[in-house]
Amino acid sequence: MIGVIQFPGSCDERDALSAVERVGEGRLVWHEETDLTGLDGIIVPGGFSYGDYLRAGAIARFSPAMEAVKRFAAGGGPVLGICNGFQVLCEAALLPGALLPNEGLRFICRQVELVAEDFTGPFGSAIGAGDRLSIPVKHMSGRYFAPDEDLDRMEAEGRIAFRYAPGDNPNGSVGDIAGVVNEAGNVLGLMPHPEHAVDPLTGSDHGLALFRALASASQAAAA
Amino acid sequence: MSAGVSESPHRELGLTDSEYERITELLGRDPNGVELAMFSLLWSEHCAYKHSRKLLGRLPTQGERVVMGPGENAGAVDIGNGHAIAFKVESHNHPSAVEPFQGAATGVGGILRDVFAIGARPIAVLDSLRFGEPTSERSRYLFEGAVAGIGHYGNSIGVPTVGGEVYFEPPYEHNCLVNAMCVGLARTDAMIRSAATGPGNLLVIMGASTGRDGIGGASILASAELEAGDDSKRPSVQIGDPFEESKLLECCLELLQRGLLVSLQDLGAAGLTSSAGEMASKGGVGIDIDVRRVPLREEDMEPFEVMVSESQERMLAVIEPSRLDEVVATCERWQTGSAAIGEITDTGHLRVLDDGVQVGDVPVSALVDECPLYDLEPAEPGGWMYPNVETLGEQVALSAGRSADPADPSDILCALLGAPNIASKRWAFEQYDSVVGSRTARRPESADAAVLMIPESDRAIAVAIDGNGRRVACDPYVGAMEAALECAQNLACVGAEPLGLTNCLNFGNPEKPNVAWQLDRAVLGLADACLGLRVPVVGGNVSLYNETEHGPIYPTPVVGMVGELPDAAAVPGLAPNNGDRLMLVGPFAPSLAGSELAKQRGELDKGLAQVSVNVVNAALGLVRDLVRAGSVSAAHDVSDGGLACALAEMAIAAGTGIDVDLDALVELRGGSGETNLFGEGPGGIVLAAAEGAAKELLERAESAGVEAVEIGGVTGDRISIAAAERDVSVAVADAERAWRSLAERI
Amino acid sequence: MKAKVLIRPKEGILDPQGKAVERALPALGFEGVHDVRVGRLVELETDDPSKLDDLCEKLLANPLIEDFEVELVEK
Amino acid sequence: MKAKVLIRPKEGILDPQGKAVERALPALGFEGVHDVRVGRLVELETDDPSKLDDLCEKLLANPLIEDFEVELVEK
Ligand SMILES: Nc1ncnc2c1ncn2[C@@H]1O[C@H](COP(=O)(O)OP(=O)(O)O)[C@@H](O)[C@H]1O
Ligand SMILES: [Mg+2]
Repeated sequence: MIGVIQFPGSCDERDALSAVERVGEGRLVWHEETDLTGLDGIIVPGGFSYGDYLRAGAIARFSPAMEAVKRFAAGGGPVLGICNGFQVLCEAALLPGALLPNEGLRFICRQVELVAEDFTGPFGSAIGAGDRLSIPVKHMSGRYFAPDEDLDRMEAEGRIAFRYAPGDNPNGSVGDIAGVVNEAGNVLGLMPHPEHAVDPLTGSDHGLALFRALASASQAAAA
Repeated sequence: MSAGVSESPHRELGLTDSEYERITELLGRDPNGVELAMFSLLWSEHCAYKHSRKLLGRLPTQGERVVMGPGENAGAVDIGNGHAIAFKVESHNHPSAVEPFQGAATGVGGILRDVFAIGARPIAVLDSLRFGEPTSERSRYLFEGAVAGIGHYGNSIGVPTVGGEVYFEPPYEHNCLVNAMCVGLARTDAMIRSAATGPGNLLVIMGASTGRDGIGGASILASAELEAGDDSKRPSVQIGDPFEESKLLECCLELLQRGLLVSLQDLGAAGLTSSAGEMASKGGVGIDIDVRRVPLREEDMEPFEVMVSESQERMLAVIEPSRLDEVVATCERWQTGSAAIGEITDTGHLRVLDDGVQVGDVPVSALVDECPLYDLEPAEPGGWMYPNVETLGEQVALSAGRSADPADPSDILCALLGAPNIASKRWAFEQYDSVVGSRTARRPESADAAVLMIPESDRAIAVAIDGNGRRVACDPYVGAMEAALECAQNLACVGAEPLGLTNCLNFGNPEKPNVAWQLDRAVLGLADACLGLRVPVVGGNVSLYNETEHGPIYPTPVVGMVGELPDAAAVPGLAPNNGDRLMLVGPFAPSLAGSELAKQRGELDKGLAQVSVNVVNAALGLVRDLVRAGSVSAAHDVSDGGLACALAEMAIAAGTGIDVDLDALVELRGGSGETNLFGEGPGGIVLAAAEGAAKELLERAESAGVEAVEIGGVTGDRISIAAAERDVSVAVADAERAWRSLAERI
Repeated sequence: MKAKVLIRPKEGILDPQGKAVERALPALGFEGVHDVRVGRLVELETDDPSKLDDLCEKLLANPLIEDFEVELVEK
Repeated sequence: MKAKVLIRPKEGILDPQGKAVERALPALGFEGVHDVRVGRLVELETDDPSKLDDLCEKLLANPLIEDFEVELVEK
């Protein structure tokens, strides 16, 4: 069973849930819930939690559910943060770096080409290095930043999960980085929206790979 | 303004002396300050439709699919399986002219509330924008701000903005238009109306607290022209808070779904006064409101301020007293405010109390229903009322490059493709989240209408919004008709059958005979189009006095249409396949009158060719059937820039060339080669189909008695169109460069 | 010369950010914080401080909804 | 007690807002303005100023990308 956190101001939680339900079972997790027992995987979804006021993800990361997610992640449970969820995970220090306002200073909604890196952890082993995924981005603050020394270490440790294909970087992210994982590799955050790429009719179904990865990672973690 | 100070406060508040007398008659006494403020707002053009109500009666509103018609916060049509689509378009022109970002943002917030006020979850937004030419710095500023504001609100609240339109014309330079349309999905049995019922029931305000936003706004917004520099008449800017609204939206939908509400109404123009007044009027009851119980954002607000405040993100509900605790608990769970501020009575009066002490008491009927309605005094203008400016030379140089020649059809094509009205609007729509909700099967620029999947009733809907003010200015009757036809054409191209129509009538000062004539003729044209298309009008909005010392805007009826189709998977896009044949279907009779080319040549004039809605409608029926049968690979209607631009747009979408010969058409229809290339008018759809399917298609047209001509095929990498010695030949890449050039001009 | 421009939402104008932060604080264990207003800070170098007010009105602040205050920082 | 919190992008981090301001300057006839940086201003009332640094590090600023400075305003 996969839980999708719902904050005030979340937008994509229902879409994430229906994406999950294409590959397994899921339910919404209210931001005040602190007991995640029975859940084998967590999605921190996209949207504008708390209006993205002050700084994207700055307020949401203090919600009771996020405390529980920290414990869940520390126990090795797989966590997928999408867009605002990625921002929340960075603010919560579950992932390195930060997401700054787009270089163009405008919101961008666009289908982009992602290239999967060879990265560690349950997600990495489920997604082939070099795979190209067509997935939409839609964000105001998606410019990934991390200090050089951190970047070098992440590169060395195989913790860059996805890059925008050459020429497809929509926001000025350093190193075209679109997604990263934590040391253990069980926490993945990315700006593009795989839940909006699960049906060719709405653009592409390349995003399903991530939900399959989450599902299998969840089974592994549960077992 | 503190009510009642000056000599004749009613004049400052926009009421005429005779209207004021009427009020004293109705009350049998002089109104006090609170009452006067309330009357001045509800008797404003914006709330009372003083100059438009009589005309609106002409619009057909009946139809077997209509679930809710005009009179409710939004209209709704049945889409089967116990579900309905709610939709409405509304203007936020003046606030956007003052502060484009916040004006446009709060415009979206307002139309979203109208839709969830009837119990529908918003699933899409469309926007219709009008500015002066982008060569004007002010226009660029307004355009940028409005687009960013629409995106800010829609994106933050998680409703996709799936379509829209933008026109740049000099008459909008001093009076931009920002119209927003919202589409919602509801379970028919869970929908709710705004009529307040049940004396003893409680009136509950939900959402944001009340501040001094837009005090006196509504009447000043709609009953006075925005004079340059006249700050006193400017509304105070209101800040949109999409986060507050997203909580309010979820909270209201949960309250409804749990059956805790008797009735629901958004707070819009004229705030509590208008919402409570209309709820009481519709329910034939009275309401007592105690302003001391209204949660305030600012200290010591006067009673009249609380009653007319237009603070955003607020809703008003009637509930049974026994439900109060549950309602409050639900609001707290969503971190949204709530307070019982009054109750329903059987007095038929709207009474305002300040901590129990009565400070105002007016009969609801007087406030809501007794506002005098005015007859227009239409007079047809002698000629073209608007400026004519030659810009073709400039456009050609900009788009086609050095060697350009304003007489050469190839260079004209590039100039038209690069014209702000025709060029790709990607710069704007990429700032909108068009995918949230997982329903968007056709995004902006992938088809003529946006297509949304509705698995709940196992079909899809198509939505479009249109209204070319320039053509309406040439002939308000035909132009308004064309606005509805353009929507219907866009729907037909994705195989959708129209279910209902909403509209926003953006016009100048109706007290001026020429503007009155435009309004009168446009409403008639719109009504006749609806009758011919058999599409009921389920709602809309009117925005008058869009006029400054520089004159009125183009008369701009903006039409929004919703249609249904069985299967989104069958919908063709704009891109034909290499080797396809191209057919022109429908009674398209190109004319340069009112066209983009005529505009750029500074040759605009009164008059458009007449249109037979029935003949167009028959053609659209055929197109719809062909598209649904899956026999066409691409469909695109002929609109701005004529057939040449329509073909170029298809070539650009496909990234392949086309080879077209219009000589047969010129023979058939007459007119110059240039007219056939760039002439505009309704009733033309370009269909692409593979060889075999093309033959079949032409036969079906034949037997259906619909005009259809094969005009060429898809091949190579150039746009080649022969048209009686006026031949076009442009590399697709060059055409695309011109068509994508808008971003560089902002 | 270095200048600090403090830009804040005008009195009486809704400040959604301030409101959201203030509402969130108690849950984060910060009691007794109120009247939170969120604005913008612009820092810049200028040769001609006399032009700063004009610059603020025209570009940095939106006079319809924001007040601004210029602080010159001597070096 | 009233407090002003000035939050600015860390040195070396690209500040596109500042750049945008600099680009817009010449057109408006403002010469000789440079090194523009755009940050945030948070003003609040607090009963316990000793907690402010903690509040800034935890919530108001993100130390990875932002520096902050607290100014107490006596009454
Ligand atoms: N041009 C129009 N065509 C059809 N109905 C209209 C038009 N203008 C206004 N209406 C109807 O009149 C009613 C009042 O409109 P409006 O004041 O915009 O409502 P609200 O205050 O809820 O925004 C609504 O039901 C609206 O649908
Ligand atoms: Mg309403």
